[in-house]
Amino acid sequence: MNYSPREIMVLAAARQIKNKDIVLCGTGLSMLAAVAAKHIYAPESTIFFESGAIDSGLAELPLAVADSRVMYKAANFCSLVETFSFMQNKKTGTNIVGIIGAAQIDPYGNLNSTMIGSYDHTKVRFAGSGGACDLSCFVGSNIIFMEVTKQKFVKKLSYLTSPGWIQDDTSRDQSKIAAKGPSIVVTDMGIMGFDKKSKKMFLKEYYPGINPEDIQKKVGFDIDISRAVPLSEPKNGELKILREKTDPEKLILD
Amino acid sequence: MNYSPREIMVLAAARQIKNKDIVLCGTGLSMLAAVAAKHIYAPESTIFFESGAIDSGLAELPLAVADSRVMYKAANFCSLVETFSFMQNKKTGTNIVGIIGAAQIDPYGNLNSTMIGSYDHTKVRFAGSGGACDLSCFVGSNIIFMEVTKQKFVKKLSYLTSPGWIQDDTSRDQSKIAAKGPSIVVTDMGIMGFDKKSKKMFLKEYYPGINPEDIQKKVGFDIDISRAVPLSEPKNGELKILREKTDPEKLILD
Amino acid sequence: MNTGKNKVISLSQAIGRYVTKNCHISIGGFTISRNPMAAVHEIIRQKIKNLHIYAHSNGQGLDELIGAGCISKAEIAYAGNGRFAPTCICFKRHSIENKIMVEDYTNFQMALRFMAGAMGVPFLPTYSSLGTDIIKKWGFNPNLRKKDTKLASQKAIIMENPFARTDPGEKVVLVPAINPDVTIIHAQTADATGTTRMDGLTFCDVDQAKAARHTIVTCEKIAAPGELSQSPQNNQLPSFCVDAVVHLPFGAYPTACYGQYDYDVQFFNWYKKIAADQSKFDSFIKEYIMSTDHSQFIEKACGPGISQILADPETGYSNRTKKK
Amino acid sequence: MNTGKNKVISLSQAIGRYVTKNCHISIGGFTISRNPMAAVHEIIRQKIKNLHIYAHSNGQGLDELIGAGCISKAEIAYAGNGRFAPTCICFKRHSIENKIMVEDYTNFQMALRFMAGAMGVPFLPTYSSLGTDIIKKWGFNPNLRKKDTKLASQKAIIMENPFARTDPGEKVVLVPAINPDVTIIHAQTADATGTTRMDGLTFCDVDQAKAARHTIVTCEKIAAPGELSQSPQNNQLPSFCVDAVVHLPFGAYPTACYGQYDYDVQFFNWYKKIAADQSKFDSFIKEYIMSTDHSQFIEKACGPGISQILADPETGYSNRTKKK
Repeated sequence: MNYSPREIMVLAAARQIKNKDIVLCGTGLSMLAAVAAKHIYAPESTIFFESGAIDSGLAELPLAVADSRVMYKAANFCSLVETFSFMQNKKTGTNIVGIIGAAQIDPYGNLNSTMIGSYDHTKVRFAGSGGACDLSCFVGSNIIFMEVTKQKFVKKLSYLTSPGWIQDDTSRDQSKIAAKGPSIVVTDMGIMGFDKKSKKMFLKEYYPGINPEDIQKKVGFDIDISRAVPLSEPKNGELKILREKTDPEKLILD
Repeated sequence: MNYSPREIMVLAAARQIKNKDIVLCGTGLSMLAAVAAKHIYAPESTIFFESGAIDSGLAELPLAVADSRVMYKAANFCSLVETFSFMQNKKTGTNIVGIIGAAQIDPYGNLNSTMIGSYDHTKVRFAGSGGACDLSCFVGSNIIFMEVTKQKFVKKLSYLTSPGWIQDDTSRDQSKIAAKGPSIVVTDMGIMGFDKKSKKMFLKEYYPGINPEDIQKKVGFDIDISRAVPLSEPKNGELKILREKTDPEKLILD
Repeated sequence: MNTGKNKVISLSQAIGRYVTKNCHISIGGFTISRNPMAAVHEIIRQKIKNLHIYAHSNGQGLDELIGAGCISKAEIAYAGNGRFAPTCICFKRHSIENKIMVEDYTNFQMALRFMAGAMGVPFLPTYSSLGTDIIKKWGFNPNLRKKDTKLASQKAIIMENPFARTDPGEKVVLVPAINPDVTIIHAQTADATGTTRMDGLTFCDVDQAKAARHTIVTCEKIAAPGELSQSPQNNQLPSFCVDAVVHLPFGAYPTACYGQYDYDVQFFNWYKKIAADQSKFDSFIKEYIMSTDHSQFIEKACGPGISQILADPETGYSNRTKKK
Repeated sequence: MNTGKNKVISLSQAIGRYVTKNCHISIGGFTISRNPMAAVHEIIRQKIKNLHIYAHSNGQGLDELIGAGCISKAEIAYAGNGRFAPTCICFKRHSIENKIMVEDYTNFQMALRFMAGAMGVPFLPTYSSLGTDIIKKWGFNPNLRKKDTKLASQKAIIMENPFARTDPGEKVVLVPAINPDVTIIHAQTADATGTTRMDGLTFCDVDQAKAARHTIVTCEKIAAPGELSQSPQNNQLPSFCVDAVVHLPFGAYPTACYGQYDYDVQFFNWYKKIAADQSKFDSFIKEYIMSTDHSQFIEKACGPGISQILADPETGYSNRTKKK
């Protein structure tokens, strides 16, 4: 069975989700990953949209987190304060896993979703933090979800919107951020982890047909590819469920 | 038409309410005053129970602020935080008038509803602040509602639960309390005000048949009765509405 | 946190598992409304002692726990039962006899403290209680607070508003977060996953449940799977906030449960006399609680009177005026 | 504060009375959902300029106000429109061209700032944004903040938790309250007194309305007196929080209004092209907004397409899959 880079990426992220997880996701691919996880790997996981809907019916795919489609047959509606309080509250926060994207990422998993240039002379402007910084501060082991390009994987960010490991293994502690840093970066070519000691990004797994050196070439900083192992192809059953159950209209996968 | 001390007391408090007022009340006599005001003097005033119900239908008299009777046909339900936030918020707080009782009051309108004795050797224990301290801090010109006895009108409180004018005309400012102090004390014998300069309680009006000097005798501190004027009798129409519309079962008036 | 999908267990299991000696607890409801009374009775039955209770205005539940000697410390705003007891009766006696230590706050402050716990922050600010003894007099002295690390390190802190444009700025009072070990609430409906719906006023129950390390929901009715998703706007707690669901019709009796049944006036009038005398109260506990289970208690305390307190479906309470 | 009992006025009266030049405003909704678009269009029509806007994630309303040159400063968390614009298009261009000043916060922080305003406190604490440029980089510099007393005196303040038992204690971030001059929200239902009911998610609308000095509610339907009291638990705003009620069917169009109509995909796809070019955008404003009233705008922008976006009563949106 053939599959697209988007499909293997979505499945790779979905596999990270466990039954006990409360998955905070945006729309687009990150939502597909959360939905696929529920259908394939973690049927008891709970999808929680940043706009405040918990365990939505999702009879149709929403095109924004505030889409009415997240409201239909949800278990609960929360205000924004309530939503983010569930992340900041340690009882519930420890079971939350965020799937977050960004415009740029650096070797320590710090994210920029705000702007490029200097803050008073903006060259490129993005949407802003939204809830990404909140999630990154409150929730340990988020899944970062990005395509690999030289523009996105950069040595230094113009603006640090959401803290990753900041600059070493002690800097989150020094900044008094209680939760742990990100655990994983799921891309269209493979999966990156963070070194236990240095907290630098390294290539953990690469998708079938991908050459680890090609990943290095597309990443704007040195990345350790020596430990990388190949990931097996997605199973037909996984692809079938992904296509038929999570995005039958091909609104996002195409 | 004959009337009881409770009836004239309730009507005297009710007369203080204006159409624009949002009346924060407890149960018992203070609630009767709020309901009477709505029926007689201020039909557009809004009754707001500390337990969170706004503009309740009140088809039957509730016996506690959390009685299900405050929930039937209310316009809104609020959580406790929301309820008190409406008082602390200046936009809504300026239109709120509280009707509060207490176990003790001093010459400056400070209230004790906590205990008598020293705080670690309690001699008499009362229910505690509830929302009285919050109301007294947030809302200017509350109506205090108490029967006159030597035990209740005392020189010095064992415990200052709710700030009145504290000890002079500047002490609320010094304590950085934004709202003004209480405007009036409605009792079963007459109505007390607070002197503009000294902020000490004085007798403003006394009910028909009451001798101002008898009030002085029942108050445990010196109270200026020289400015007191007699209050006219309640009108038959007022009494009729009070009896027939606010407490037809005589649950509280008797 | 229980992340399973079937959380329905028995009352004795729920209390036995989560409420242990020395626990810090909070219970839902307000004066004579929606206190989790069946759970309170089970705590008494299991003789769990030395509890620390956080309450804004829990009337009946607080009073019975105190009377039965389960509580050693209470942080409260108000202990009264409306017309039935201007001050809760056992609370009053045990305070005077120094059998419980009391720390007083205002209603708003207790509500904010639960909200701080729910939000995961160490404190919240308010202007309430400036210039009062609520700030000045501490029930738990600094030494006790130093030794017992489960207590807030300070009762409250006055600080200057750091955003003020004047110098010195206005003052604000910071009140410390509460994160009880266990919160118990009684709701009209919950489903097996823990999704919970309260009808009528919710008081502080939502924040109390979110702030706690463990939450027990007792309920009149267990909803079928998916049923509560028909109107999510009426559900206050998501499944992941709830550890145990206990099916307990009349679980709030003798307090009211809006839409289901009223408070029992006859019981409260009787309780007033019982509670005023510790030996009578002890007999009440022995006879009505220790030797019963929940349904036997209802039968004994209310019996056929239960039909008198059932709620009128239109008003949500038992219509006094219609019954005359 | 309008304490009258009939607050129903026309859109042009409501905007003319409360939204004035240099005002600080906030609007309800989230990205492509329940933005008060008719009110946004009226602000554009009345050429009210130099507005300061506070937003967490207002997509379309924010973008049109910026494109039309009404906004000079924005404090925001997120300016995107989901799949239709990862970054709002006019917002992007005006930021780069320095036509607006932007101050960035997180979604939670903006929500907390509105809540602080609603609660009447000067700040609220959070752990969010420690170690980030959201704390370090200020869009409004200290000098500007000193001069313009309507701005918060500081973007945010890091302080030590004074209740901490360790020394130095953990740090918390204090974010300053927002009290907009005017908040405008669009609801499904309100009554003449101002009691307001939103269906579906409410986002931050409730706190935004409570925090504002004046609140305008535009709504799909005006409820009869007393009608909303049938289910108080579904009403979010009491009458005394609302100054003006404007009856405006399709008042959120082209954004979605849960249970009433969906967002208009065709409009958004078209808008994407229009907004990318300021001269095209200017023509859009001239032709579609300046020379219309609200119902003419709906007719012109959507016409018979309106039947395509009407909500299915069961799901609350326009069922794409059913239409195929």
